[in-house]
Amino acid sequence: MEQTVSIGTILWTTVGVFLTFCLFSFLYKDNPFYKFAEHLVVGVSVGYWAILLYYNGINPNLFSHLFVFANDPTTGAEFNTWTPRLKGIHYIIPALLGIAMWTRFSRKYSWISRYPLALYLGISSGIAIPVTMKNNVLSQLRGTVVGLGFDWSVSGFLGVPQGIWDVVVVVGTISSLIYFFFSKEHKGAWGGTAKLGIYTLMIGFGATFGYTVMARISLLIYRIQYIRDWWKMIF
Amino acid sequence: MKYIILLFLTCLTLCLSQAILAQTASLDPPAEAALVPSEPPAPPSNVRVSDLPNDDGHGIQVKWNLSPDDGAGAKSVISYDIYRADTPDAPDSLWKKVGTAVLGIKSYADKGERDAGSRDYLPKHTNLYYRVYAVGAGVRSAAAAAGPVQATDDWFNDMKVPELVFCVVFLILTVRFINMAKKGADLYVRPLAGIEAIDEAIGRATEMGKPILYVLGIGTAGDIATIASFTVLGRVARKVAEYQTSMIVPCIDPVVMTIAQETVKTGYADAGRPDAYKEDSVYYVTSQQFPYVAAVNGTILREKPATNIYLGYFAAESLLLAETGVLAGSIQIAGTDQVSQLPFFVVACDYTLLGEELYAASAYLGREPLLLGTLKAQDYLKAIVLVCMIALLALRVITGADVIRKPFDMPWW
Amino acid sequence: MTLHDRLLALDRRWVFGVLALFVIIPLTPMFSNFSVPVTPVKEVREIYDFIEGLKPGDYILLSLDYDPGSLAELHPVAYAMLEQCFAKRLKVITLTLSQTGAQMVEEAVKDVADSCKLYHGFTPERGIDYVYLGYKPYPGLIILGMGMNFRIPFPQDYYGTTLDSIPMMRGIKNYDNVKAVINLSAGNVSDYWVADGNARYGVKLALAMTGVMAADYYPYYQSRQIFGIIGGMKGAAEYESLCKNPGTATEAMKVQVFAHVVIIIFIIIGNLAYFLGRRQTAPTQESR
Amino acid sequence: MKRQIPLVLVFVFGVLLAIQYFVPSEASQRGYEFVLDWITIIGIFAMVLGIWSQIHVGYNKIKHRSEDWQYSVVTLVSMFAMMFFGLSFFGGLHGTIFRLIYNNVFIPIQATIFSLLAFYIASASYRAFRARSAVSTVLLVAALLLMLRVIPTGPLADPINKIGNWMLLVPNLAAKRAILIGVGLGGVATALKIVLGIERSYLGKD
Repeated sequence: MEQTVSIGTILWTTVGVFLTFCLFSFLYKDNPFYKFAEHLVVGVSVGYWAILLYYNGINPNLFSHLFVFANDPTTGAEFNTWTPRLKGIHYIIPALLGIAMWTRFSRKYSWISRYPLALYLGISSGIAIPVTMKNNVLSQLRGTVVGLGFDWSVSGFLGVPQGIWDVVVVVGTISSLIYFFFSKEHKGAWGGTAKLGIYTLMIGFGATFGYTVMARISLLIYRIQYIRDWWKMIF
Repeated sequence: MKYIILLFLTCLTLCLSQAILAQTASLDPPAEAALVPSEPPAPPSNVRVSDLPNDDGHGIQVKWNLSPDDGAGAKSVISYDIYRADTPDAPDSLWKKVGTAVLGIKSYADKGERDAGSRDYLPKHTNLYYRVYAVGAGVRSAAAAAGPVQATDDWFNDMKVPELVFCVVFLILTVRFINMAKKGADLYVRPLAGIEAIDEAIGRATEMGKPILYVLGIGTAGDIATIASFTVLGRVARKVAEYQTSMIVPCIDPVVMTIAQETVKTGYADAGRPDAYKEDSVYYVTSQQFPYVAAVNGTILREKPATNIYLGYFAAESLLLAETGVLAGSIQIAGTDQVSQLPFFVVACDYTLLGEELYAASAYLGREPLLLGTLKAQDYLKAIVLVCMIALLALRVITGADVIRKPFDMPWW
Repeated sequence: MTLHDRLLALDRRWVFGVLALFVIIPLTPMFSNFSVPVTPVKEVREIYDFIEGLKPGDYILLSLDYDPGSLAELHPVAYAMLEQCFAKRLKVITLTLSQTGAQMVEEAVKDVADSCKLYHGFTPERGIDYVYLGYKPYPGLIILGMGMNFRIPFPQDYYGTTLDSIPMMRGIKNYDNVKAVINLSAGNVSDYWVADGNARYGVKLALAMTGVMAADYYPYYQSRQIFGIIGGMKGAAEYESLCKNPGTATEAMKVQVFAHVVIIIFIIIGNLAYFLGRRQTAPTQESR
Repeated sequence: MKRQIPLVLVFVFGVLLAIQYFVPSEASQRGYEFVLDWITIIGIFAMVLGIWSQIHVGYNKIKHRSEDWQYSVVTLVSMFAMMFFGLSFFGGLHGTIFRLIYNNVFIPIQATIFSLLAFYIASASYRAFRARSAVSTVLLVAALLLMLRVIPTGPLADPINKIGNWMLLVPNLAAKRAILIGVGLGGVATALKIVLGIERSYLGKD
């Protein structure tokens, strides 16, 4: 089947493939091609991020509160009329906080930037306290009891009842938690349990590692197919 | 609404097909499976409405008794449709469908929106009326309208009692141990290899005359793992300044960069060498994960740092960074709260701080009594969690599933 | 420098090179006829055997609930299974509960039906051998509704034909009339099938899902709530091999197998070198 | 003024937001959403600092002609080019050139860096999976068994598959849970240290 591809598409795809090779060359050693691709992508990504923040960040989060937006009659696209909107006047506060960040350009007033930073950390930490307690501690505690079936009639791995394995999960969790205690030295029975904990952790880590290999190889396959498609497009 | 139209269409098409089938009855056997619009199921009874608890005042709880036809029989209920209106005797067109519950369900939480402009707006402090339909195969019947009811605010979410209890206990423990530490009580903590390695690693960098690379991960300054990394960074910067070596801190987020700059500057000042701090040593790279990795990998290979420290929130870049570090011959110390990335750090780095150890690192490095106090509080709460876990397991094993499951099925959890 | 010293200090570029070679070569046209043996595991074979054990004219329901994002892992299963069903002359009811999947599934079903001409000498006809019901939102409600009657959630098929005017759907009321439901999914729809389809209506259920999800659903297999499970690319390749119908999953798995073998061999070489070296020198310092 | 007020702000806002979690009322919800916007907006304004940092580092390299200074030109030029083509005059986020660069430079590079992991996972396995001690042997064996699942091993396939699933569902689950609980406690402790002002190095000295 004959496919017509525009010269522009070929050129742009070739750029992509060229950059792909530049990056793969890093596996051999650091070289000018890699350096070029690396610095290029850093520049492009900063530029992209800045533009994205302008359209999808500052417009909806700040300007839409402070100013009146209108719809372009022909395209329907929203645009800023720069007319102040009194209802959102309280958004002056974050705007001032944001501008306070810029005092870092001055040596004399840079301490003002500590106000927004302090708020940033204070707010994030305050939010995190109950949420982390719930998601990490309580939900996991709940999971050990409710998430597992404790079904004694179903035979699981090695013909052992599934319920036994569920108990093993809890025992593994407990011994791994014991490994994390800071106040007590790993000695005697305590140390033995901690040892069991570290083995549990290591089996878990090994399993995750081995399990992930396939997903990582898939990434490479996709890349090679990308190059192969380009090859087919050109020749 | 879509659903009702759908059911209506079902009726219509079935009637039509019935008619067509009747004409060709001699050819085809009667379609016994066809859906015959039968009598409607009996309506649900005793519809009760109340303010939805623990919400922002824009929700109503609707409850009803199941229709006698719920579950079985030719005219079984399939679902219940819930409608809302401002007056009990409003014409059908003014009843707004707010939700659907499948058969066997006896309640529905009508969670409305706050903003008056939105489609699902549910006004606060206004009389509302509800009607519940039992929907059968294309037919339905309604219970009498229930109401009036008003939605109101709540000032405490009693579903969150467990979190509150744990947080308060933790706070009390922390304050208690901090006070103990202030009074000079000796708080023992066992040595952690990964943290002792940080000291050695800084010394090694001094001997080699090479910098230390400190990566704060790819989280924002709001992620707790990043915040924990800041606390370690301050102490590392102080040691770096004391040893008169240099450090590189590439950042993925401008706010992270700003905080890191202040932290490093403070570390240098604490060490009494504020002039040695160079502004460009803590810099912003880019906010995107993989371009960031490309740049940091390049830096690792070109600067060949003596030590790489990766602490914070990490995703797929964990192995990309750590393997490049091995190639550069750096000593590597890593720590993250991300369970899925720990295996890669464990495999590729010399020392790994597993999960909680990352948060303990600053206390270990600083050895300040206040910090050790929080560490002790952490241990005590861990012990409480452990005891809970063992107790729950024992209860579960001894008494069987149902007894223990009950309290856990409470909305609390 | 002895052999094991050299191996211990092996430049990682050798690892990279060998891996690259063994990933690229199987993808070249020269190797398109070459295949690696795939040994299907029990939970995949059980699904295959079940379908093979059905009689021509039996009904089966395929719920293809994945979106284009998971196409790579689940399309191969869908293709192989549909073809197997058509070849067995089963009556296949297909539908999707994934919003973005409606068109993709339609194309897949048509595709397989058309290709049957080539391999099996007949074309399954829409309405006689298979039916595609399309997409409807609220998976939980749909699954419950179908337990009463397919016509409740799906009065018409994807093309707007009422079910009663579709020849193969006459007299087919609900799950009681189908031998099994196979759910291919990349999201939480499987939960609904297990909880609503299996637990409430006792549907005979099997799942095919992405590799990441599969591990979480094994407990259902152990408790026999589902009679089989196909996980990820590997499961897909196994299913293809059972059907003797190698497709994209088999090709990808070929590469995966090569890559895994390379990595495992390197690990073995590394350990051999380490033990040879340790016999001669004192044990090295341990590090984690 | 320079240190005390920020500490008070951290404390007051930290406590307020921790309490907010338990208060479902409308005022509390609205306050929460407003304050979340602060964080976003501070982050956006800080982007200027980030770009300035890029320019500053790049400019210094070019000015001093330090090693590889040419590449800093690449970074700065591509950064400004991207911003230029992203102006609303060119169609903003949907501008043709902007999209072309994004799709053919940014995306392929991103995907390629990600795919390097395939190589790194291989080299890491080769170097690190050695049976040096009991612990590292356990790690090695677990990883090997999971990798072996992919390989056709004939009659061994079924048992290997079963062991693999067992490892994922029993020890792996236990390990994950323990780490998550530990991380939770450590996270709460760290957040508490910030709110209570025990950790304050980010506020600078003086």
